[in-house]
Amino acid sequence: MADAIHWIGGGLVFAGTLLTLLGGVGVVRFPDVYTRIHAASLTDTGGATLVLIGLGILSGFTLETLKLAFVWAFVMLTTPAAANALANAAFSAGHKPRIGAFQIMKGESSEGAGPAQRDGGVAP
Amino acid sequence: MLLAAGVAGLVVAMGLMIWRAIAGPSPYDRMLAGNSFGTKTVLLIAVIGYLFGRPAFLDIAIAYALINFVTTIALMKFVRYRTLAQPLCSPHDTEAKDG
Amino acid sequence: MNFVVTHFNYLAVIVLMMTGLYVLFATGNLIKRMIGLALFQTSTALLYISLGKVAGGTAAIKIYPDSPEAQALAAQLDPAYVAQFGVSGVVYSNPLPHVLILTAIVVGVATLAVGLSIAVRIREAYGTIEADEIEAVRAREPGE
Amino acid sequence: MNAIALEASFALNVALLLMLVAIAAAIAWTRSLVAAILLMGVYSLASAVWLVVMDAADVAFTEAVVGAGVSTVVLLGATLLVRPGPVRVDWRRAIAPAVLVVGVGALLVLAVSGLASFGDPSSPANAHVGRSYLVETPNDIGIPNVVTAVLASYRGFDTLGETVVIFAAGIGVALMLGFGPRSSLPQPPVQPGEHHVVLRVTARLLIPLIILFAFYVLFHGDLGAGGGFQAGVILAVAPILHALVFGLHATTAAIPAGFVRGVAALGVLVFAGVGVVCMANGGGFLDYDRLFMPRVEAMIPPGLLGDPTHSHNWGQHFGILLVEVGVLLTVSSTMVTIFYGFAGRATHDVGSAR
Repeated sequence: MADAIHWIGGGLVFAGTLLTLLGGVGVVRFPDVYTRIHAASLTDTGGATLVLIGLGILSGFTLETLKLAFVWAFVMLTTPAAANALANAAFSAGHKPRIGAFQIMKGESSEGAGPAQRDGGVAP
Repeated sequence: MLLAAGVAGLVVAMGLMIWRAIAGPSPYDRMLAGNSFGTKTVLLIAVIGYLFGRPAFLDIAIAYALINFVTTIALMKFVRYRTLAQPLCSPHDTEAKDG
Repeated sequence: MNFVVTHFNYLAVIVLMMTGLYVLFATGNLIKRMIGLALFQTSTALLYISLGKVAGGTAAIKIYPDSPEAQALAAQLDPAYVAQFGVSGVVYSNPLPHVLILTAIVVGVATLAVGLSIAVRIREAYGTIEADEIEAVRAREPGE
Repeated sequence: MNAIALEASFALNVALLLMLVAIAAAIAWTRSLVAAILLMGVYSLASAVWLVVMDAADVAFTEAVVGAGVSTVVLLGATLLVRPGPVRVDWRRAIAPAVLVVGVGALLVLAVSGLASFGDPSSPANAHVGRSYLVETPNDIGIPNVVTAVLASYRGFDTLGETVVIFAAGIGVALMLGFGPRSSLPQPPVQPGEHHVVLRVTARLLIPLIILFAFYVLFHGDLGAGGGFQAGVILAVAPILHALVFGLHATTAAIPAGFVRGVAALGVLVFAGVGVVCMANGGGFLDYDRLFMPRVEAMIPPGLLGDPTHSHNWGQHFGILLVEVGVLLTVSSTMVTIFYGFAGRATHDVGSAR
């Protein structure tokens, strides 16, 4: 029984981290801001759910289970809200999503046509 | 053993986020990477607590989840609106401006 | 090679210190300089914490020796080691550096804020925060 | 299990330190201030994880909340006010600092070679003072968290000094930047139809939870990781989030700047007042064993805290709690004062010297 708990809990944790790792690859490889936000926020919430459920199975039912539930609730509340805010701000600042077949053209930066927002803290 | 593998996976994912935070290209990419790095930190703290036998460290993970959100909002306001003091619009505000 | 392994933490901290110091010296931008100073300060904190780590130790929050947590921790170590360096059956890391650094971090952010507010006032008085431009302005108006 | 946990600890230590070095190099290399500030926040988070691996749970708490939270916000506020261009890089000007830094590094390597190897339990740093704190705390203080015991009781006078430094820094920032929002704050560039209703709802949910969590950290501080400093910064994050989402004018209407300054002074007063009460009862300054009058102390039944041999530690328990409350009040209101100062100021281009 203890062995089964160990394998199931550990397996869930490992699956969660694998999902997070895949999301990380997506954040590095995807072509524009919106697809990267989508990769990061979805895998973060999904991976967090799997990892925290796995840890909850490993710990049994103690005070730590309640704390895990709190961590989960906060991650589920903040990560999507932050991703929404970022996408909202990026869109209203003029970043155009890439639509259509994905191809990398030479000399084109992948950030779309952001007219007002350049990096570097220049005055508006 | 599985937990150690999980920790390794999270550390690699954090490295990928750092790459994106350095590479950019737009500030929104950097913010996204910072926010996602924070979430992975939360998970890493939780797993480390179990791996090293002191699960009481979960308090720290809760604090990270909260602080990470506030930092992301502050950065977003800085980059997009160039102010920390003005409120974010509610739907009523912008409707009134349209009409 | 053995030295690099046993002193890896200290060497890494030295690299961090050098980076902070370099940022502090190489840029004229006052904000970037404050960032370099913060980096330098953090690396000092890392050195203290590295010194306080005890191999096989755990956080300095006491646990009862007969609790399952403590027994799981003690089972990982050589009983002779625990008997020699442990406190009632559990090996803890040194709490003293933690105390020093904990307060230093909070004081650090307060002093960082003071430095940044001075930078803001400099910007308002001289119109720039680049060190060489400030010097140029001062050279032009010596009576100021 | 045994070897894996130890080796995993060292491997994680090495990986995180390499990560920190990479982030620091990126901070030095980047020309964009936004990227440098964001990487500074990421650096804080990574170093906080490293601190957990190094068993410094309390420090990890503080570093995450301070480094990634407040110091990022303060840096952003200052950057807004000074409106700098991109950081200029002049390679000729970088040579002399590089030589100097390499020299300093070589000296430090020389100095470090005399240190005991990493993790050595019998090194001078670990064998004497630190160990005696661990041995004596159950008898002297009677609380599980040795860090809190050393911070608030053994080294209470030092902590009082730190609290006063934080208070003074807050007053200094307020005197230089002003105490609250000016009437003429710059208007943000908002597109028609743009709104953040998701953030407003989420923030409304989160702010009470942040405050609740801060008090949990405060009262849990003698049992687990936590304490006045951490709780104070977490408590300060709630008004900061409120100001970010609902505007600084709404926040100062709820928590006026004068009230915040008063609370900052009150915190120092509570801390020092506990010390004076101890003196009035015949002990030394901040000697919590004499916090209660002997008559009151005699009325406390033994064994109330579940540990029958240490019933006399009630003065220590209450003294530490009161002192931590003082630290919480000062730290949180100082952080809020600093935020009000930076966020509420508007820089106009008065610098006509150029």
